Amino acid sequence: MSTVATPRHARSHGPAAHKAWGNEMLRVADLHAFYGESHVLHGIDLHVDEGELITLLGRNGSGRSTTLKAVMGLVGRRSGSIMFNGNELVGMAPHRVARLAVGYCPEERGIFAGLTTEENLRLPPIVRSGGLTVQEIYEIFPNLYERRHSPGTRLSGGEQQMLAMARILRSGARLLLLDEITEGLAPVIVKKLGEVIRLLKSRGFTIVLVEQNFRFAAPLADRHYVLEHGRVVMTIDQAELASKTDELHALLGV
Amino acid sequence: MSDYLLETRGLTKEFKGFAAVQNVDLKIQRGTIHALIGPNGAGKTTVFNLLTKFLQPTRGTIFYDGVDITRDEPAQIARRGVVRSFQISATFGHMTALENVRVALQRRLGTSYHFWRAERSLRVLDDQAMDLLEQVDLGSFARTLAVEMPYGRKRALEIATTLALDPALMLLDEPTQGMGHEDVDRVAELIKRVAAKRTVAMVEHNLSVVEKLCDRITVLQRGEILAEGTYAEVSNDPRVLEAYVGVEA
Amino acid sequence: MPLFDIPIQVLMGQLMLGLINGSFYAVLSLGLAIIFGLLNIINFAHGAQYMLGAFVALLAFNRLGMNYWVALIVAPLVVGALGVVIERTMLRRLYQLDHLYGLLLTFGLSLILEGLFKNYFGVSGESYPVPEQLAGGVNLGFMFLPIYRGWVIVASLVVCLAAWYVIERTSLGATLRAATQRPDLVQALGINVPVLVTATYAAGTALAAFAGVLAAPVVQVNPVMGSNLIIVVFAVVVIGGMGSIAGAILTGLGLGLVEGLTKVVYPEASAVVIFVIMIFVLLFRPAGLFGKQA
Amino acid sequence: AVSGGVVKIGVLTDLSGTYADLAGSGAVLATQMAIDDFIAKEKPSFKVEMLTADHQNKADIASNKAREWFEREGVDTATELVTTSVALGVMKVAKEKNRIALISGAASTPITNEQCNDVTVHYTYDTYALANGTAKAVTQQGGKKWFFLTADYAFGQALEKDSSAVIKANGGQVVGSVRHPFPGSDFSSFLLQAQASGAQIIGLANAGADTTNAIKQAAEFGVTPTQSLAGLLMFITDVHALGLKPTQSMYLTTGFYWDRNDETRAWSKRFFEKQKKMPTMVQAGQYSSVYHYLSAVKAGDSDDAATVMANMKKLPINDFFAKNGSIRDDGRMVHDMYLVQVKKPADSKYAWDYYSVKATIPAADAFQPLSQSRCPLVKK
Amino acid sequence: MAWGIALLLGLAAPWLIYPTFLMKVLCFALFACAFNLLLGYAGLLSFGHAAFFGGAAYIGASLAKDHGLSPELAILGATAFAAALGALFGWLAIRRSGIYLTMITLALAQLVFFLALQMPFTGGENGLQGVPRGRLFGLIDLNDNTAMYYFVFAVFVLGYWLIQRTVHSPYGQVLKAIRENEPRAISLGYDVNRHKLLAFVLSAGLSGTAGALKALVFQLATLTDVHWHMSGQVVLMSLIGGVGTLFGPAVGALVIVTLENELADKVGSWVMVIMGAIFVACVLAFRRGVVGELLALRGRRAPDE
Ligand SMILES: Nc1ncnc2c1ncn2[C@@H]1O[C@H](COP(=O)(O)OP(=O)(O)OP(=O)(O)O)[C@@H](O)[C@H]1O
Ligand SMILES: Nc1ncnc2c1ncn2[C@@H]1O[C@H](COP(=O)(O)OP(=O)(O)OP(=O)(O)O)[C@@H](O)[C@H]1O
Ligand SMILES: [Mg+2]
Ligand SMILES: [Mg+2]
Repeated sequence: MSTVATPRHARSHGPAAHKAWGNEMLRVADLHAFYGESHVLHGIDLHVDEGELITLLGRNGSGRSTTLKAVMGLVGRRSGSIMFNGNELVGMAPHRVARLAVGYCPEERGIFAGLTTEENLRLPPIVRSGGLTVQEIYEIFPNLYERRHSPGTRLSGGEQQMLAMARILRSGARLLLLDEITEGLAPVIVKKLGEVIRLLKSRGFTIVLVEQNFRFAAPLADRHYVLEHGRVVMTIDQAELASKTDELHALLGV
Repeated sequence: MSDYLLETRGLTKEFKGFAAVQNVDLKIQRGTIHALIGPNGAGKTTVFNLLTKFLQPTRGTIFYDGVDITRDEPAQIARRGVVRSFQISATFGHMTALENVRVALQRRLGTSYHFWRAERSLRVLDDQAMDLLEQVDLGSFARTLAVEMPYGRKRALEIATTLALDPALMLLDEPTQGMGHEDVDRVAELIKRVAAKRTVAMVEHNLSVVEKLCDRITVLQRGEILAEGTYAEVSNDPRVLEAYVGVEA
Repeated sequence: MPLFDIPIQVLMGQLMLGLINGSFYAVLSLGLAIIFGLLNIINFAHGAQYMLGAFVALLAFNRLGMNYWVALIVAPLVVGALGVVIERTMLRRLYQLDHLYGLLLTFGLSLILEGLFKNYFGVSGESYPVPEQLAGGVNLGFMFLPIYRGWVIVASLVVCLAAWYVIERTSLGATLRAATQRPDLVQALGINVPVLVTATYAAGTALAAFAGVLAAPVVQVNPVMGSNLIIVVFAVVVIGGMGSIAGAILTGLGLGLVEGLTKVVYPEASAVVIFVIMIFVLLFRPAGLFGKQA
Repeated sequence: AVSGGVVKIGVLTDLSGTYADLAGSGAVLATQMAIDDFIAKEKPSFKVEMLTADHQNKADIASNKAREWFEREGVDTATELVTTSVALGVMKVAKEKNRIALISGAASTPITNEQCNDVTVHYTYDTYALANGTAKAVTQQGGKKWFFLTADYAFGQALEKDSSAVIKANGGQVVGSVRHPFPGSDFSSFLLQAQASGAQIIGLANAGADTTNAIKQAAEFGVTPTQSLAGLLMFITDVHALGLKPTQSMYLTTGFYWDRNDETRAWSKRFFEKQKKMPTMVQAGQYSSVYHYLSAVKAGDSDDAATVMANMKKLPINDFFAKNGSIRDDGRMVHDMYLVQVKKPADSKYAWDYYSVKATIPAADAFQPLSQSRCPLVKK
Repeated sequence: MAWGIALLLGLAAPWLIYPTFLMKVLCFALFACAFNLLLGYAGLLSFGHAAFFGGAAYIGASLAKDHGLSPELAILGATAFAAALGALFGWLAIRRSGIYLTMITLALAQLVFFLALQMPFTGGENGLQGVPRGRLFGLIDLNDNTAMYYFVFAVFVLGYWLIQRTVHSPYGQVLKAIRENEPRAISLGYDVNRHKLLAFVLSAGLSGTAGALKALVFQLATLTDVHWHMSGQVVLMSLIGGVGTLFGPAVGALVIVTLENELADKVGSWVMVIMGAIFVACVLAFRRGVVGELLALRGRRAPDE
C-alpha cells in the first residue's frame, strides 16, 4: 500500500497540483477494503471526470457495492487513496464526505421505516446550492408526490428506489454513487430511471453507477469497469463496447 | 417414502406487511444438490431461515421426510438431521478447530448437560473430529483457534462442523462467499464430496459453482419462484436472464 | 382494614396522586428511552442525574438565590453539559463493545455522583421550598390538591408532549428516528451522527435533571433520592418495552396510576406491584407492552 | 491494672450512610471530647486511645471490624454502633471476646430484651422510650384519636405496637394505620388516607428520610395544621433539614436538647465550634457514655470487661446529658427524657432554637419497666 | 502445581492473616466465581445476584437458628433454595437477552429485597442475628475460628472445583459454544435456553452456598446481602479480577473486600466514590481485569500457551 503516499502529497501542493489532472473529480488508487477479517477489495484503481458517468460491472460479490461504500467510508477498514476534488477521503468520517457533495444511494435503498416519504426526502441536509427543490423532484417523480405522507416502507419497491435517489438530488451533491438502482424494478420504471439518469447527466451531475442490468447501463455510460474478486479486471470505453462484448459476457458469466 | 426429502407448500413470510417470501413451493429431491439463486433480497436467506425455524413462517407448511415440521423448534429441526451453515461465517471463535467440530459431535453422547463430568470424557470423539478436519484439509489447523484462521478455512471448518452432525440435509448459505479462487474451488470440491451421501441445498451467487455442482436450481425473485430446472434450463430461461443476469438472451 | 369501602371521592384523590407519580415515571422513562433508542445504552446514572438536577436547583437557591423558574432551565442545562462530557470522554469509547459495558460504566458513574454528594452534603439533605407562585392548594371536592402538584402534572405532560412532538413530528426528530435505525447510512447522507448522539445523551440527562427540579419541592432533596427511584423506572421501561417514545410516556403514567390504586387497596404491596406487573408482562409479552417483537 | 496501660476505644459508626448526620463524624468528635475532658479532669494513670471506622451500615463489616479490633488491636470497647443490625452483630462479638459494647445510636429494644447480654450498655435512647414518651404525653394532652403511618418493617411495626399500647392505656384510640413501603419517597397517598380517617394525631412510626418526607408532604397537602403529627423517632437534624415551617408544633421525645440549661448549652457550644452543627442526642449520649466508661475503668483500675461493667452499673450518672442515670441489669441506661414541641418559625429566636421543652419524663417512667423485660439476665 | 501452592497457601493462611477477614474473602470469592460462571461462561449479565446470595444467607441463617439444623444441612438447604430461585429467575429472564435480561434480574431481585424486608423471620432491618455456627457433622465445633476457617476453605475449594469442572465439562463446552455463537449452537441442535437455564441454576446455587456460608461466619444475615448494591459489587469483583477467567473473580473479591475493610478506617465516606471510580476505570481501561491482563501478558510472551 505504498502508493498511498503519492496522491496525499499531491494535495499538499495546493490547487495547482491537482489542476494538472484536468477536471478530474474522483480518483481511486490501490483501494483495499475489509469487512472485519474478510478482505474484499484488493486494490481498486479508477477515476471519474466531472460530468462523466461510469459503471462498475461484475458478478454478485465482486466488490462493486463495496467500492461505493469504501468511497463513503462505510466499510470496516480501508487503505489506499480516494481523492475527491483535491480532498483525501480515506480517513474521513462519512458525514464529511457527504458534505463535500457526494450523494450515496445504497443498494438496499435504505428507506427509513419510521419516516414518511416526505420526511425521508427532506432528511439529508443541503450541502451545496444547486440541488433540486422538493417541487422539482415531485415533478420528476409524480408517484412520490402522491404518496408523500405515507410511511416510506409502504412504498412499492420501485417507488422506494425513486425515493432513495430523489433524496440525494435535493442535497446538492455533485457526485452520485448509485448502487443497483434498477434492481427488482419493473421495466417501465427502469425506463423511467434511464430518463432520469440522462436528465441528471445533462445537468452536469457526475455519476458512478453499479449495475447488474448491463442493457440499462450500456447506453448511458462513458466508461465501464469490470470487477472480479475485488479487482478491476477490465476497463472499457464507450467506443470499444461493441468490440469487447464477448469478452465482457464471458467475464460476467452470462 | 416420497421422492422429496424436503417440501414446502405455500411458504410465506411477511415482515410488517412486506412479503419477503411468498407462496414458495420448494421441492428438494433426495440425494441431489439443489441451488437457490436470485437477486439480492429475493428471499433466499429468508427461505433458509424458515426451513430451519430461525423464523416462523407467516403461512404455509414445511414437510421433511413426509413429516410436517412447521411447528418444530430450531434445535429440534437440527436433531432431525437438517443442519445449516450461515451466510456470514459462523464458527465458535475462541474454540479450536477441533473443539468446534467436537461440539457438534458431542450432542450424540447425550452429555451436554453433564456439568460434573470431565472434559476428558470428550476425548473419545477426538479421532472422529480429526477425521472430519482431515476431510476438509484442516488437519494442520486442529489446535488453532477459529478466529485466527483465514476466512476460507473458516468456511471449511463450518462445513466440517456441519458434517459432524451427519445431516441428512445440509443447507449451505453462500458457502463460497468471500473466498478467493483457490478457496472457491476447494470448497466446491468439498461440497461435491460430502454431497455424495446426502442431500444438499445451497444458496450461491457464483454461477460457475452452481453449474459445476448443482442438479437442480430454483430461481427466486422478490420472494417468489421465478423458474426451476437444471442449470441448462434455467440459464436459458429468458425471465431468469432478464431478472437475475440482467441481460436479454 | 377499613379501606375497601373507600368512597369514590377518596379513590379519585388517589388516582390523582397516582397521576402525579406517573408524571415523574413518564419523564424519567422518556429520558431513558431516548438514550436507549439511539445509544443502545441503559443509562444507570439516570437516577444520579435526577438527583443532580434537584441539587443544582437547591444549591443555586441557597448559594445564589436563584429562583425556581430559573433553576428549571439552568439545572437541565448544567446536567446536560455534564452529559456531554460523559458521552464525549467515556461512553463514546464503548460503542464498539457489548452494550453491557455502557450499563456498567454508568453504574460506576452513579456511585461516584451519589458518593460525592453524600460526602459534601450529608445524607439527610435539605428541603427545597415550594415556589411562592405555586404555594397553597385548591379543594377539588374530592381532595385537597396542592397547586404545586398540579403544576407537576402539567409541566411533565407538557415536556413529554413536547419531546414526543419533537421526535415524532419534526425534521430533527425524523433524523433521530432514522439514526436509530441505520446510523451509518444517516451519516453517509451528511448528518453528523456523533454530534447527534452526544446531543441525544445530553438531552436525556437534561430530562432527568428536569424531573429532579420538579421533584425538589415535593421530596427531601438528598443524595439517595435517585437511586431508589431509578430501579422502579427501569421496571417501567422494561414493561413499556424500549420501542417507542409514546410507549415510555404512557407506561409511566399508567403505572403511576396502578401504583396509586395499590396504595389504597393493599399499601404493603405498592412498592412491589410494578415488579409483579413486570413479571406478568414478560410472561405474556416478552418485548414489553409497546416494544417491537424481537 | 489496665492492660498495657492503654484503654482503647473504638468508634464504629456510620460515616457515609443514612445515619452519618445523626451519629457519624459528630459521634467521633464527641468521643474525642470525652477522652480529652476525662484526661484533663481525672488525670488517669492510663493512656486513652481512640480508633474509628465506618461500618457503612453493614453488619458484617461492623462485626468483622470489631472482631479485628478486639483480637488484634486490643480495643477495650466498641462504641456508638448506630443502626440495630450493626449493634446486635457487634454485641455478639463483644460477648464472645469479653469486651464491652457501648451503644448510643441504635434504637431497637431487642438490644436489652431477647438479645441482651452482660457486656452491653444501651445508653442514649430506644424506640420504647421515644414512643412511650410521645404517645403518652400527646394522648394525655387530649390527642385521643390516632392514625399511624408505619414503615412496613420490623422496626416501624414495633414503634406502632409500643405506641398503640400506651395510647390505649391512656384512654386514647387508634382509628387506623397504613403500612408504607420502605424506603418511600411519596407519602401523599397515605397522608390522604390519614386525613380521611378523622384522626387528631398522625403518628409517624418511621425514621430518617421517610419521616422527613412525610412531614414535608403533610404540610403540602394541608394535613397539618388540621391534624397534628407526632414523630416517634426524630432527631434535631431532621428538624434542621426540614426547617420549622413544616415541623412546627410537632411533639417528639428526645434524650437531650442542647438549649435545655446552661450545662447543656456550654457543652453544645464547644461541640458546635468544631462540628458547625448542634449535637444530636446520639452524639451527646456518646460523650456521656464514653466518659462514664472511662470513669468506671478508673474506679476499678482495670479494663477487664466484668470489672468495668460492674463499676459502670454501680456508679451513678449525672452530667450535662443525663440526670439520675443508672444502668440496669438488662444493660439499659435509664435517665430522664424530655418531651419537646417544635417551635413555630416566629418563636425561633436564633439558629438551632427549635424546641420548647414541655415535660421531663423521669428516668423511672421513661423506659420499658424491668418487669416487662424479656432479657434473661433480669432476675424476676 | 500452581494449585498445590495455592492450596498450601490457603491452608497456612489463618496463621498469617486474620481468619475472619480470610473467611469473608473466601465467601465473596466463591460468590464472585459463581456469578462469573454466568457472566464469563454463559455471557449473561445478571444484576440480581444479591437475591441468591442474600436470600440464601437468610434461609441458611434461619435453618441453623430457628430450625436448629446443623451447619452443613443449613448450607445445603440454602443452596437448594438459591438454586430454585435461580431456576425461577432464569426461566423469566432468559426470555430476553442482553440489557433486558440484566434489567429483569435486577427487578426480580428487588422483589426479593422487599420480601426480605417484610417477612417476619428475617428480622426486618435488624437482620437475623445470633446465628449459631453449630457443630459440623455434629462433631467439630465451628465456634472455633480456625475450625470455621478450614470449613469455609473446604467449601470454597469444593465450590471452586465444581465451577472449574463445570467450565471444563461437556456442558461447559456447549455453554462456550452458545456464548461464542448462539445461532450456530442452535443449528447444531442444542436447546440453548435450557443450557442457559442450567447455568443460571448452578450460578445461583453456588452463590447461595456462599451467602449461607457468610451468614454462618458472621452469625448474621442482613439486608445488605440482598440489596442491589451487593449485585453491583459482585459485578465489580468479576470485572476487576477478570471476567471469563476462572480465578479472576476470586482475586477481584480479595481486592474489594480488602479495600472495603481497609478503607473503612482510612477514607471513611469516600468508599462509594472509590468503588465507582474503580468501576469506571475497569470499564474504560482494564476490561480484562487483573487476572485477564496477566494472562494476556503471559500469552504475549508465550503465544502457544
Ligand atoms: N457486511 C459485510 N460483511 C462481510 N462481508 C461482506 C459484507 N458485505 C459484503 N461482503 C462481501 O464482500 C464481497 C463483495 O460484496 P459487494 O456487496 O461489494 O458485492 P457486489 O459486487 O456489490 O455484489 P452484489 O451486490 O451483487 O452482491 C462479497 O463476497 C460479500 O459477500
Ligand atoms: N427480519 C427482517 N425484517 C424485515 N425485513 C427482512 C428481514 N429479514 C429479511 N428481510 C427482507 O426480506 C428480503 C429478503 O431477504 P433475504 O435475506 O432472504 O434475501 P437474500 O435472497 O438472501 O439476499 P442476499 O443475496 O442479499 O443474501 C429483503 O428485502 C430483506 O430486506
Ligand atoms: Mg452490490
Ligand atoms: Mg442472503
